[in-house]
Amino acid sequence: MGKKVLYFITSEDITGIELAMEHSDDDDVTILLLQNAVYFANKSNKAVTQALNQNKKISACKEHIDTRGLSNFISDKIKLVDNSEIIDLIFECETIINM
Amino acid sequence: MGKKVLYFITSEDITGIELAMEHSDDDDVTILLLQNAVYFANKSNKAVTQALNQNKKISACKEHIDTRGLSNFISDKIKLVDNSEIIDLIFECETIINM
Amino acid sequence: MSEEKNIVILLRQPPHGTLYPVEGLRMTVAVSADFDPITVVINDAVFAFIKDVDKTMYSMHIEFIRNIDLDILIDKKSLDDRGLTKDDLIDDVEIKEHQEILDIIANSTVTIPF
Amino acid sequence: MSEEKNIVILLRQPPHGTLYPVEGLRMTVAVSADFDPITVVINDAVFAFIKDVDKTMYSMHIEFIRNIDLDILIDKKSLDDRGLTKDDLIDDVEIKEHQEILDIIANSTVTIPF
Amino acid sequence: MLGYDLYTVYEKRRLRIGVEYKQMARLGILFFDGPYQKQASETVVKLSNAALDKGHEVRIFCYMDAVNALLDNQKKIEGIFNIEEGFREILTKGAVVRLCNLCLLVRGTMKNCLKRECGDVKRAGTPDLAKIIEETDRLIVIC
Amino acid sequence: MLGYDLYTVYEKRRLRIGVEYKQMARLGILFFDGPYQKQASETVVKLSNAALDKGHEVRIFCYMDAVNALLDNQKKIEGIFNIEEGFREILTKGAVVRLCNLCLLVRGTMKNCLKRECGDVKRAGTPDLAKIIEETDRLIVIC
Repeated sequence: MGKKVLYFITSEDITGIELAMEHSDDDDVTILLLQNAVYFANKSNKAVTQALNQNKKISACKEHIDTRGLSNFISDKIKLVDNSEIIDLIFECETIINM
Repeated sequence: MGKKVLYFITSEDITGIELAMEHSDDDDVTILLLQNAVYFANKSNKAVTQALNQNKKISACKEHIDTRGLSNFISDKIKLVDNSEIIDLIFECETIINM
Repeated sequence: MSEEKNIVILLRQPPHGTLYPVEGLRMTVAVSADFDPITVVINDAVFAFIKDVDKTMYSMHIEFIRNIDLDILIDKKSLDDRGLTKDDLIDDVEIKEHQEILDIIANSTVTIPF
Repeated sequence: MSEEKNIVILLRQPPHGTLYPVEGLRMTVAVSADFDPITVVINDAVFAFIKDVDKTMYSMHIEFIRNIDLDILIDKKSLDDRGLTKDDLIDDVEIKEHQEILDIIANSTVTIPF
Repeated sequence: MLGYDLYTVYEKRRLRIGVEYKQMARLGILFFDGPYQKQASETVVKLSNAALDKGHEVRIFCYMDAVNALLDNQKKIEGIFNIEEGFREILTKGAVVRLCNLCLLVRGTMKNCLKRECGDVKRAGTPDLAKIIEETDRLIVIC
Repeated sequence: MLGYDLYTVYEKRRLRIGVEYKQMARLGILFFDGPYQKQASETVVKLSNAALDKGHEVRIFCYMDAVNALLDNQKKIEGIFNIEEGFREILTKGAVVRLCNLCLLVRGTMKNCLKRECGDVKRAGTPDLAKIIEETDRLIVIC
């Protein structure tokens, strides 16, 4: 395993997820979804389903999922994280790719 | 011909063009592109090419095309209009669908 | 003049992260004094009407619109695209086939997007 | 600490209608005092570097970046998707294959999107 | 004020010359975005100018961030279209501008907007948009 | 001011206890959007609070419309997260906030922002973002 990389995705631009999916498997990649980017976590979203099948780690901000009433619509493989865990994740990763 | 309808598209949301393409042929439909919606006028955009093939009228704001340097990239079938012509178009149409 | 105008308030953005759909409903309420606006819901705005969404800002407007017998119409195609069904939505809205949604927009005098 | 940071300024929005790409270039210029930022251009931001675009707000920054030998790299895939070629672009930028763009982003310490 | 005076003129003109009036119509404009982040406020100014120059009446409703387009003291910067100046110009030409009251309150910009001496610019509520829709011939929305 | 005092504390702590310091890190945050139109400013406040509560240092750069998040007199409205109050809280906890000077000037909101008595909030230029990138361990951008 290479370095830990965080795709920190706060916008509704699918490009961030596409870039993450194309990221080298040598690195330990986590995709973190916040704000309206949490809609990408919807089970019917193809890009995220594909990323999960590729064994990329995907987390989503729990508060933003809950406000939007999405908890029943997202895959079990997506880890819900609170703000404190998000801060830990940010400092654990050596590279942050903001989108 | 039914009534004159104007799709007044100022946002980069392709939905407006999709709705216009699905609009009944009984009406006289014009699609007007402004601001960053003028990028839809790019020859390589499939939705707009299809709309042109369907004989929908497409106009684009000349000033917004020029600022973006797009005049060589758009189809000859797209009519460039200045602000005065845009105002005339607005009052000529009985229905305005803003997007 | 006012009686002849058919106004469609078109919600298209997701319910949180922006205030657009809630402002759209507020506009439906405001405009209802003079017109009979139809609220049409497409794209990610359909998420504003799922059962579990936080409706702190929404419920007052939705209730008002229901009480004065105005319609909130959901585009079935937008639901299908998002893997949502009627059961996921609250009861105060009505699902319409995409063609009906298109006809309603086509027959409006003005469509106002949010 | 500063020498170790690889900063990518990622332009992704169209050049007019928003001030994002011009603010991105302004940031490249500002950050260049302490770092060697790489400007990477994807999606509709590639339109900021076509020959005929209005560059009133851009030229000063582009010239500065060229004069201090920093790279502005254009994603070839984004060009292809928009039917654009090298000939459509100004000379001050360099086109890179999509895989190279990915590698540059992957090797950054931080990528800042505009 | 000027806007409503013009309105009276148009009404008189309508009674007098009938057909000619048809070319003098009323345009409503709604927009949502603040200045300098997106192009909307610049487009509103330019289309308003075009409509006013053709003798039409213009009534604008500023909703959400759009209320910030009417802030005072916007510094002129070369190469950037100054939105305040644009609105001052169309107000002088008779445009009517209504600012969403609640939107100003929540943003804390209530006291910093252009005042009545600039023209017919006033705080308003959403019912005023209904009024604009009712009293104009066409409504465009600049997103 | 408080922010820089904390910085001194961390530096001393680093010298004193080495490893423990690793858990006290510096977070940089950049954002672009104004309050009430998009969620960014609320997210900035909440993540800053979480970081500060864990003992980290937070330095925020407000770019473009984001400068309006620090406006004074934002009226509290039920159901809407008050951004001014949020920023006052994190400033009290020691967050450092820098406001893009040119962005304030062009918007006409220069004189209406929170003042130094609220904490370490100051007008700044883009080089100050470079400084934030240099002096923090991680930079996140809230779009």
